Amino acid sequence: MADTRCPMCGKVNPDDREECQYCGARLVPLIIEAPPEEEGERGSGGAAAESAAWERGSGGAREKETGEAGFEEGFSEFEAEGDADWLSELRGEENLPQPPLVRGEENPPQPPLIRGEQSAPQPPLERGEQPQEAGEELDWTAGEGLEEAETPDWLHELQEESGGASEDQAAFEDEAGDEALDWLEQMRQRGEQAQQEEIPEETPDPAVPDWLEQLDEEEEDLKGFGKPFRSEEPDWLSEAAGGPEDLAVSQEIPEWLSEISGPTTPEEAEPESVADEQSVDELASDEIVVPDWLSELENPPQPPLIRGEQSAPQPALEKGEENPPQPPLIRGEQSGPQPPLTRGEETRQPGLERGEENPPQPPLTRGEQSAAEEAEPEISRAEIPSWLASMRPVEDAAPPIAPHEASIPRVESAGPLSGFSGVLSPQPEVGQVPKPPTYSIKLQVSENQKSHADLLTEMLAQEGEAQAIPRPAMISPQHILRSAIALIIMLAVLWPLITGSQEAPLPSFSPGTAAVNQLINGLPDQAQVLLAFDYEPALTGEMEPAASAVVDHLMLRGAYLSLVSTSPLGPIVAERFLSTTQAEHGYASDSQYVNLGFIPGGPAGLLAFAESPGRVLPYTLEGNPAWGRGGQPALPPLQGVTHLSDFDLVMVITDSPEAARTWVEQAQPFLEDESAQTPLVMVTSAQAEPLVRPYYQPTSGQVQGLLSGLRDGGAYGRLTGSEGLTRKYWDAFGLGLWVAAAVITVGGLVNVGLGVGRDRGWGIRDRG
Amino acid sequence: MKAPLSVAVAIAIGLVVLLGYFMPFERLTSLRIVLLDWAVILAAVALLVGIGNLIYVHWRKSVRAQGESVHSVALLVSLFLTLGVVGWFSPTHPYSLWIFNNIQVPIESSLLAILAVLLAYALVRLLRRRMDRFSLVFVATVVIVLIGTAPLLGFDFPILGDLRSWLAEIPAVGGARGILLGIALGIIATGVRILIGADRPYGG
Amino acid sequence: MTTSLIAALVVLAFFILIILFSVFSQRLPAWNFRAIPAFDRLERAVGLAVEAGNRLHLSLGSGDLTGTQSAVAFAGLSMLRRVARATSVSDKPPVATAGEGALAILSQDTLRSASRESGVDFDLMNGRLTGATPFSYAAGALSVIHDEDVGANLLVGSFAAEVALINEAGERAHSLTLAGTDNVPGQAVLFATANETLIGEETFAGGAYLGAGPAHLASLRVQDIFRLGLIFVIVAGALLKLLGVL
Amino acid sequence: MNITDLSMADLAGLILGFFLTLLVFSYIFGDNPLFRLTIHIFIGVAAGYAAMVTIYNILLPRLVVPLFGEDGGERLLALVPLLLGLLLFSKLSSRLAMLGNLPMAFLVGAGAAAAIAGALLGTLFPQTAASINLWDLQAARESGTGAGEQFINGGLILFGTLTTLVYFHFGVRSRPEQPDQRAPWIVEASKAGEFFIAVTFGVLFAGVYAAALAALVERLSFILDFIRTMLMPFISS
Repeated sequence: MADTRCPMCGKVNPDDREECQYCGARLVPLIIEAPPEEEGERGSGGAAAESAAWERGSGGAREKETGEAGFEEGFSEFEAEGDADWLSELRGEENLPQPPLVRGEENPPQPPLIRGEQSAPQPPLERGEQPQEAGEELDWTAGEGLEEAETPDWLHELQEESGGASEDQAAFEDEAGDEALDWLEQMRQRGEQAQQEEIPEETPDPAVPDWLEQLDEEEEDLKGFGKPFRSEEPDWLSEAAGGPEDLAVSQEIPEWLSEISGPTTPEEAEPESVADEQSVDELASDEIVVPDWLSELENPPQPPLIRGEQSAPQPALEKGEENPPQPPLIRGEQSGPQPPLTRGEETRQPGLERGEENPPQPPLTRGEQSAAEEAEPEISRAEIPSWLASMRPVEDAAPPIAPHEASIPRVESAGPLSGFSGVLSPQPEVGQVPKPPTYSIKLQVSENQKSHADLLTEMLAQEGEAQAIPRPAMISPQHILRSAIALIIMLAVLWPLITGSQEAPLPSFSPGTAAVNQLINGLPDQAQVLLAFDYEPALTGEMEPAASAVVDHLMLRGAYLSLVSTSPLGPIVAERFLSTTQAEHGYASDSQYVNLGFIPGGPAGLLAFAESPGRVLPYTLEGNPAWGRGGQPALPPLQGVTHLSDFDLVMVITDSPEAARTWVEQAQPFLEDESAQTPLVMVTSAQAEPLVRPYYQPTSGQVQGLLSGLRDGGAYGRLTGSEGLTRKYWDAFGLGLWVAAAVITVGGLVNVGLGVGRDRGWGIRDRG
Repeated sequence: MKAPLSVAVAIAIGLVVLLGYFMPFERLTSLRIVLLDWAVILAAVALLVGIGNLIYVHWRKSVRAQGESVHSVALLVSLFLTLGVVGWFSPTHPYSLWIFNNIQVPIESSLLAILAVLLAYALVRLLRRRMDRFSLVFVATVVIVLIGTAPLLGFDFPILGDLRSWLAEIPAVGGARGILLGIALGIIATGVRILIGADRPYGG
Repeated sequence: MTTSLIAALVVLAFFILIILFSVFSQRLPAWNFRAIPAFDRLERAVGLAVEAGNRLHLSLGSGDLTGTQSAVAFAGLSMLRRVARATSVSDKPPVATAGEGALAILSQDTLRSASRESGVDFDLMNGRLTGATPFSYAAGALSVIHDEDVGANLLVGSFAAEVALINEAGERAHSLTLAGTDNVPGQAVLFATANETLIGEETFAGGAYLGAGPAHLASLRVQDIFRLGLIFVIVAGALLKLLGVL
Repeated sequence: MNITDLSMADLAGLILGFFLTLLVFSYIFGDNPLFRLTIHIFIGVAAGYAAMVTIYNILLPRLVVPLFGEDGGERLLALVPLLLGLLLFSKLSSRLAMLGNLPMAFLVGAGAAAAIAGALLGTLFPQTAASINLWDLQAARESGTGAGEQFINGGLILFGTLTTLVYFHFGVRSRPEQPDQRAPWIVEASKAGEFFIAVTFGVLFAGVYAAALAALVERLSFILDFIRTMLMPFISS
């Protein structure tokens, strides 16, 4: 880094300066190397994985597979004890006050460095990111984490980024190496242990939205993920505002981070727009930024607090590069309280040790001098202890004890050791501890803890209750679009209905229609016809007009009808059909038609019915023995019928290709008899046609006649002169279809126009 | 392996039924028919149990004093009314049919009817959500088939009709067949997994 | 006769191969499978649901358990099992809906054993029959999505057009929808309305892609083998037919 | 249709149907409590009806009648499903649920077998045979379709079927140090397959849409008729 930009006045200073030569603001926060160091740990661990993941992301197809594999074993890992553990730990921790704090402070820095810089121009990116983090959260998804990278534009962004990242990282790890001090060693080890615990803790995003919403234009883009965040974020902020600096921190980080990262990584070409946006942000939150930034300079632990949490390496190392070489030791010392932050529950012991050795440290250099002085008055105000303590409620009392033990060595007054100083006392220390100093941590801590506890309970409570559908949805563009489409289509349908127009010519009959007509004409008088009603009540709108002409024709020919179905409501649909569309025929139940109910058991059931109809459906729907029993003759429609092939015609009226296929496959074989072959004809909904038609192909010939949808219903009506319902609906139907097609075409084109290069939530993807 | 008994039962029944399909022994076939008969009865009972669960769920919702409790109450009332009427008279009795014709059919076909709007809306958004050749071919086909299905008032376009039926009878049949064959393979594999006890959805 | 004989042989081959592949899965050279975007989404959705504390909704359709549609429901159940285990630490267990009695019971059993493994209590409310007919089931699932803070919907089962209602609800509730079905018109509707669609056979691969164990991977391999065999048979047969031999 | 010649029940039915239809349509413009109320009523009615049809259609004839029938053998046979069915009801309680595992296992086993058989005999074989028969030019000639036409169309369908099948192929070549990738021929074929799948979906979707639109037409004309019926007296007077 050649030079440093002043975070106050934004002017550029030579990087060896500690204060801005223009405004005198301190350029070099008294940073403790620990966090970056500890970052370094992760840089070699988690972060490395991440950058690797980015390269994968940019690798297109490649990482898909690797990710696949990673996922495969990852998933099994996930089942393994250890991982189940951390998850349950993660859960367990949520009972303590930490998580909200940890999460909250963690995240603001984390997004900006990846997103604040790149993704500012196009929202898709951060949306893309979120799942990824959630993904990392469960480590079986870690492999797949960055699949998001598929959107091309964000891809090459990432390539740049990961390029920059890796080299920064390298640079940084050297530095980290220099200051490998013994206590750091310990920390490093802990760091390594802590890895697994950290990953889950970093990912939670309650705070993502407050920067996210800055960037986001339309919140509906957030899709499902947006919801939880939006709902959690505000109250987390407000709650956390217990200490005003909490709020400040979480807001001001994105600013100074991007501040520094902007210039410090010149190799990556920053779009102008981004720069502007950032500067705007600055201006916007200036009055916040300045004080916080200062206070951050004044009290050492805070920056670590921020940086300590960062999950990705860049900011840390950019910071690292900025820092003038200062004796790491003292900084390390002061940073003592900091590392626990990232350390989850391990906080305890390290915290204590450091707590003891920390204060007595004699200030060595001017730098720390000032730091020490400033820190004294600072602490009381900036509540560092508060967050520190809130991180580890257990040892609230510890810090007070330690200093007194160290600074006021006891002199033994009696006994053989009289006169000796620094002798361990027989009684518990606690008894002698003088009342803690005025800036009693305890008090603040308990308050802060309380606030966080409340926050947590509130958040948990909130998760319990279902979330209302976001109001904006009511006036969202989608809503308008949907309503517009609805109105257009409905008007198109209503118009012909109102005017009663009958201009549209009914379709001319197709071969299938003609075949059915011939078959019915060829039926003997009082033919016995098996009629299968296999459609949902919903489809009455289509199936009744489609089938009414045919069934009408059958009834005109005086055929006996036996009604069956393979769906539970089929029999009722059948009854309705006869009583509404064919009312004029006034067919009488059991004498002219018999409703045998439905054939349960899917294909197997139908097969059984085909094998022996009387055994499977012995009774009518009303419970009368249909096939005769004990001398009593079978009902007329079924007289002389023992096999399926005894029917003169089998007609299946269905909306489902499944049902149609089942009839063809299971029943059709039983229709062929040495004596004669009973024809099977189908009346299908338009949606089933493509799947049924193959059976009507000359090469198949399993179905002897086929009518599909309103269209063929109309054609048949035209043949038999009973146009009825179809004629009534035909114009509206036709106009509706055309208008719908127009709406789809136009709307689609417009959307493409608007949507080019914009990821609408669920992403552009190529299935190739 | 948990619940060895149920696993054994599942596998045994499955294998017997399967053999009953493929082995030409009269005994096996009739055994298969009996077993499937029982399965059908059990499925019917399961439906009743499921409706018991429906009642339970909505009972709990309705006692919970919340906004949707009203809905759950309405559901329970209509459910018991229907059970009463259809149960007392037969399913095809005019009273039962009145319920069917004036409550169920209107609601159900209206639900299908609003799809005419919602599906058009979905297609309009599809191209923005997923802009790839797959979607383009898809939407193009939809449009062609739609306008090829029916005439626009007075104007009929036979070419469109022919194009539609060509699409429906040639490429669509090819694709559908491929999909169906693939699905068949998937079904067989899934069934086999259950019959070797690898998948045990029955609380095993 | 010959048909049933061939059928028996095919089934036998399926059994043997799947057993072999799942038993010797370790020794066999690793097989990788093509990426299916929907499953990547699903993994993230699961992670996110655990994270954000909203529910996963898995819907099993209204397929008849005694028919062919049972298989796709079974596929859905094995995915439900994986998802339930993955989210067992979440504050909100997944909710499963079905349109068929037996499926509702099976979904309860699956959730029950998943929660037994992770030592959580199972609530009957989490496995529901939302309706006894396809459309009423869809209507019930729709209100589940609207009312229960669902973050992601996984629809694996037998659906027809009615599934569009469920997807519309998911869209309006800003929740992700991943869906697959064995019903081909249903797939067409899903493709247009769901965020991610599993096409045809992909639906049955869910277990394998979610790491439900060697048997699932094995069955994918076997499917691939049989697919190639099928292609060969069709081509050969068609040619023979053309030559008038068959 | 004239309001005067409507029975009270019909009139009530018409009015009910009219309002229920409107309430369902209201969902287009946004989810609302009345719509919810409507679908809950619908769920209740549908469930009630399904339950009753099941009882009348399956349980009575197949379970109850044999149990009280004179045939001893049937009675014995009917006892098994009765027992299993009763066990099934334990699923309604969280504690006793275990008892129900047996009948569920039975159901799953039978279902799996039925699915396998159905897929093999119902789809795999017939569809394969149909694909093979596509080039049955003999039958084509007999049925009047020209052999050439049959050859081309059949070839197209065949091509679509095969490429679609290939599209679903899961395996990918995995070599050390190299990204896994599908074999080139698979990639090419699945591109074609993709096209056929897209067309198939398009046609089917259009079919579904046509069905939905037909329902819309029917509903709207119902509404119109209703309004006309209601207004008729005022118009005539």
